[in-house]
Amino acid sequence: MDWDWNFVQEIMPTLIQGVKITILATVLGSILAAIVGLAIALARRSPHRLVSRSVGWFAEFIRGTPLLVQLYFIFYVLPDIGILLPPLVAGVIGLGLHYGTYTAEVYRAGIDNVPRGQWEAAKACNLGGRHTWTHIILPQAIPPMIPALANYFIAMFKETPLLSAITVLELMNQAKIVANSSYRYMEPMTLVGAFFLIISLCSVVLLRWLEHRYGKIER
Amino acid sequence: MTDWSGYLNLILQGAMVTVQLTVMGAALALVMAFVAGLGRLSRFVAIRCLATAYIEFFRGTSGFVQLFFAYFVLPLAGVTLTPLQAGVLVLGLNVGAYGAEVVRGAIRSIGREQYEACTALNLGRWQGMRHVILPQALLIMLPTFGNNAIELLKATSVVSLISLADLTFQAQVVRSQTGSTLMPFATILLIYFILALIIAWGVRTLERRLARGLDGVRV
Amino acid sequence: DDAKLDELKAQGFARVAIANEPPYTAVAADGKVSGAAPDVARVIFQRLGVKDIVASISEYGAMIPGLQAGRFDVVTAGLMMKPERCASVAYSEPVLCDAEAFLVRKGNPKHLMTYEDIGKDSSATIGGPGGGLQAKYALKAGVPSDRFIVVPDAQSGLKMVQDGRIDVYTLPILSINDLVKKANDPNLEVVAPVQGMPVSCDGAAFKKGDEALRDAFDVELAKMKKSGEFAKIIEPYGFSAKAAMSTTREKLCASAQ
Amino acid sequence: MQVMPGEKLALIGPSGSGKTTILRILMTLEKIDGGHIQVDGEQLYHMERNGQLMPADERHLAKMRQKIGMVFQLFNLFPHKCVIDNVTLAPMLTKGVTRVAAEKRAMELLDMVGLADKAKAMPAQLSGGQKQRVAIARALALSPKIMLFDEITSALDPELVEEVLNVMRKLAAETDMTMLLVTHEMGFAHDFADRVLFFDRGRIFEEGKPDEIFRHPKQERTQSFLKKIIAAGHRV
Amino acid sequence: MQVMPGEKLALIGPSGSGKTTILRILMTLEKIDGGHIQVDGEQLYHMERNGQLMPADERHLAKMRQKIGMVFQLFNLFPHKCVIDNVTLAPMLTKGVTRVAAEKRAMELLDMVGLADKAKAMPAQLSGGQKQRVAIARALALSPKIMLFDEITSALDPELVEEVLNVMRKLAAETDMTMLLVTHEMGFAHDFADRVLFFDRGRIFEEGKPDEIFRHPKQERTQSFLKKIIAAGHRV
Ligand SMILES: Nc1ncnc2c1ncn2[C@@H]1O[C@H](COP(=O)(O)OP(=O)(O)OP(=O)(O)O)[C@@H](O)[C@H]1O
Ligand SMILES: Nc1ncnc2c1ncn2[C@@H]1O[C@H](COP(=O)(O)OP(=O)(O)OP(=O)(O)O)[C@@H](O)[C@H]1O
Ligand SMILES: [Mg+2]
Ligand SMILES: [Mg+2]
Repeated sequence: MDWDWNFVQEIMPTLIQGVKITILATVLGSILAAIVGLAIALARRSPHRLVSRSVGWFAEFIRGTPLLVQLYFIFYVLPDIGILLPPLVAGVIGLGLHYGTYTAEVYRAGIDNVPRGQWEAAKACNLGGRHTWTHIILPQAIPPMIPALANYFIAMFKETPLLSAITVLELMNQAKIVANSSYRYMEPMTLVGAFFLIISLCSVVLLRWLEHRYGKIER
Repeated sequence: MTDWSGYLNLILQGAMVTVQLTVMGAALALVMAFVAGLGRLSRFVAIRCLATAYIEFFRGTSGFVQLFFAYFVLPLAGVTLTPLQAGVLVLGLNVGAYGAEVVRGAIRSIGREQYEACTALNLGRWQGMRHVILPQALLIMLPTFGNNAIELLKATSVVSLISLADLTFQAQVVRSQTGSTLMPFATILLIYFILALIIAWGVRTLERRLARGLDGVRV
Repeated sequence: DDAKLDELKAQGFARVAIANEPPYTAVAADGKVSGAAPDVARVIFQRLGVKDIVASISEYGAMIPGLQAGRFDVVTAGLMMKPERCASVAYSEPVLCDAEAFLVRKGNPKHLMTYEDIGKDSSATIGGPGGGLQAKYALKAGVPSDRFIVVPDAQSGLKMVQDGRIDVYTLPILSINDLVKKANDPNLEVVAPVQGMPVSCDGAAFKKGDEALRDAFDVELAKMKKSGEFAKIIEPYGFSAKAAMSTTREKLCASAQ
Repeated sequence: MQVMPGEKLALIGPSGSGKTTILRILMTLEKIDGGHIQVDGEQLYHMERNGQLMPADERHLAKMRQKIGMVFQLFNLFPHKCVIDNVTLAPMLTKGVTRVAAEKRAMELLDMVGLADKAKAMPAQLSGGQKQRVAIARALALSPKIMLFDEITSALDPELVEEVLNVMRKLAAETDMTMLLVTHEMGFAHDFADRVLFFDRGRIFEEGKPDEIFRHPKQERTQSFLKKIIAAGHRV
Repeated sequence: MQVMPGEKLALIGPSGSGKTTILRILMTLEKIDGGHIQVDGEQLYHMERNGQLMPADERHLAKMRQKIGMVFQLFNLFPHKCVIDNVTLAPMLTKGVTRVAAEKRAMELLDMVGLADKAKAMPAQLSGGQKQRVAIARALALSPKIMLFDEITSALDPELVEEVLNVMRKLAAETDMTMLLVTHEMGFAHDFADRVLFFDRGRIFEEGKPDEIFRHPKQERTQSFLKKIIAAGHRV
């Protein structure tokens, strides 16, 4: 089967539609993962053993099982208990939750890297728990972990094709639909691969810049 | 009404396929990790470039897309792989690319003095690598290899989309046979988690065994 | 003189693609392949000297590319004949015939009886297999592609109707009936047959170039149809042998043009 | 042991003798196993409820911490905030002082420690002595009744020690805060303190007026400690 | 500079004067910019081909390295191998000695350094002095003609220095290897060496018999160096 540039031209607009959804899902998923990760990291530090333990196991479980199955679960099983999510929302929640368990580890390391003296100074300044977190610890912990977080966001981007399994019309799904009706796999799949490679390589450049910009904090 | 034991049997068959994929994929990944990881440290520019290209390509594109490519596009170029071969190949090469960076990092973390001791004892480059550097680097690689193996296990679920009868695929079959969505998905999530725990436990045990005698030298 | 058939004989089995969509194709709890289409194919291949069939389950959209890529030797999955498909693969004579049905929620709240109804109601969504007849009909009837949801498998389609994600799920009548029977859900309703849709028939689909094998298959199929053995296999599944025997590949491949 | 309001105390003693520990306990950075501590007439780690003493809750501790400020050996400035923000942060958050009022007070304090011109600098741009003076201003901004200083000069290069000690002298002269100071600078301790406590093995081993302790220590262990210190080049 | 076969040389001199560097060059751990070095009658960094000198290839270097052994300041034992495996590894790999023969020889050497009972211990279980003695045995196992020792006692606790020096004395007495020793132990250098080289700023500044150098140094810089060393408590 030969490569057909006319066909490429014909399907390009459809694939671009898909790219948009892919990027949207990645961005929303990243935001959610950043929040979920922080929540998990904080919960794991909770003085209540029950909270920290159960959140710990929950995160282990999410991290030890495939995202694809989690997506099926969110999309097809949750409606049984009355939670009916549109495909994109279900996909973003799946991505955010799954990668949240990874970013939680990044947060944990970032928080542990804030020197003990900062906690003590905050206490000596009589700051409460909330103020200590929001004004002292997190502003110091987060910038150094931006590169590590960005790493996971690139990884997440590469897993968005899984959302096609729950009918999200992202790049992979668009390509599959094109392939289904034209019986041509070569062009759509190659283009999908190329899109991913290009965007990933660009994001590597971005990552280098982030590392340069936020890599370390001056004390 | 439903024959649960029969369906459970189907799921267990799927688990066998998943385990088979994980083991074979991990074997390939291990080989590739060392080949490419050592390749990146080679004296020869051509080998370094080749290794870098392999690593960047497989880390830069989505595993899911690679799988579809291997399964539907490669045959058009005359390379026909069975679903199992395609799955093992893609998963192995993909995880191997990540492993290569682990191998490289671990080797580079071994101190200069060990290399100098090798030179002083007149060991050749490869002899020193084989008997002195790699055995020490292996211990450093092991925990990350364990995480990579769990990532591999999770990634096997994607092969269900090229109709390889793994755990996730069998869950889909059971689902269409019984009309129940919750049971098959909950069951396989649990199985995946147990498999992940087994891998984590195995790696920890291996690590402890290898670290014996090294106490006090390395953390 | 048929190299492909010799190859299959030597190999001892033929690789068939199925969809796991009863009653067309099914996988039992013990992993055994059944369903009307594979059952017919199994008997014919045995007559041709190929001992068994080995099935792999596939999405509808992936079947023809898979056939072309040499992943299967034949598709026996209720892959309905239509002109474009006839151009891409070599069909046998008709095997299973069926009309289209809609699966909707109880009372059909949006009164969707035809594709045109769906086209007119801008809130209505329809789900169906990817790259199938249904998508083509929907498009022709004015349903924009963003309201035609590609659903990977029948069970997901059923679930999506139950959950209200889509208003209609469409498959051939017998498939829908089987699905509804298993689901045993009083909140579902079937519209069958869908008005304005012709009865369509599937055949075993071979790769272009394997026409000799296809012709050998056709000879055995014709013998079975004549002896009544054909009816004995497919009628328990609910299919009508008469419908398959009253039409031909030539007619079906030409009809829609 | 008891400390009078406005008293200046110097805590000296060998390494590991518990000087840091006692300051950290007063600042509630460390937990205590037993005993009672009263600050400004109130229990520090306990509170009275229905006539009974109970372990204090976080609210009670926060209230008590208002009375106490602490300056650390390693400054512990907030590296992501500029100098003036380091000083204004706590008053604004814990006392609800407006930004304007907090900054006015902060400028007075920075002026006092001689760093008014560094208000907008980041901590990383300051020398150790300057950092420590900012840390002093930051602790003062909360107007505590009691100030704790833990070896505030021992992480500094020798040429920077004096600028910090000068600030301390000024502070001692101008305010009537209670001050507890752990130091190895015996000369400074002598001039600064109303009373000197010599610690050893976790307890107060000898105490008295600076002259008594430094010139005529009664205990042999105190003598030998001072001798060692002098041998190491510290002036007394 | 020239070294006779069997000669024992001590290299002394201030920090940064190039003592380590010259040993590392001999061991081919460092590259040289110019000059020629001959070992045992052969060029070290060059090889003759068609009557011309060319930079040596890896094979030539490997051949030359057979003649030289080195013991490092920080031992550089292989932490993942037990003591005897550390000693047998190189002979088995580079000389094709059988395991049995290599272990027999290794046990002799371990016996010589007084560690026959530690053959199966891991390096992490040994004291610094024991580690250094294993390192000496490991270097000897290849039977080099020249041994290089770079401050082999300076990373050791004072009480462990003597056990290593004893091994060195034995070695000097029992073998006729050429030995180059960098050390700050002047007393030992005096007893051990046939000749002493004083290094300063990358060159040999003075050389002579130990008595000459230690008792009657000619150069002022050598005198002041020795004076400093004595002040720091080293015996001469
Ligand atoms: N009274 C005490 N009760 C319990 N533990 C004590 C006591 N005094 C000292 N310690 C323990 O001794 C250790 C050293 O004490 P600390 O850091 O207070 O010594 P220091 O006098 O500040 O020494 P340095 O001059 O080295 O700073 C601490 O870990 C502390 O827990
Ligand atoms: N002759 C030389 N040519 C070039 N570089 C030299 C020379 N001598 C010394 N150096 C440089 O000086 C630095 C210190 O040298 P070296 O480590 O050999 O000193 P050392 O005498 O071993 O000191 P120490 O007693 O502290 O171990 C090295 O980086 C080396 O490159
Ligand atoms: Mg202290
Ligand atoms: Mg040196």
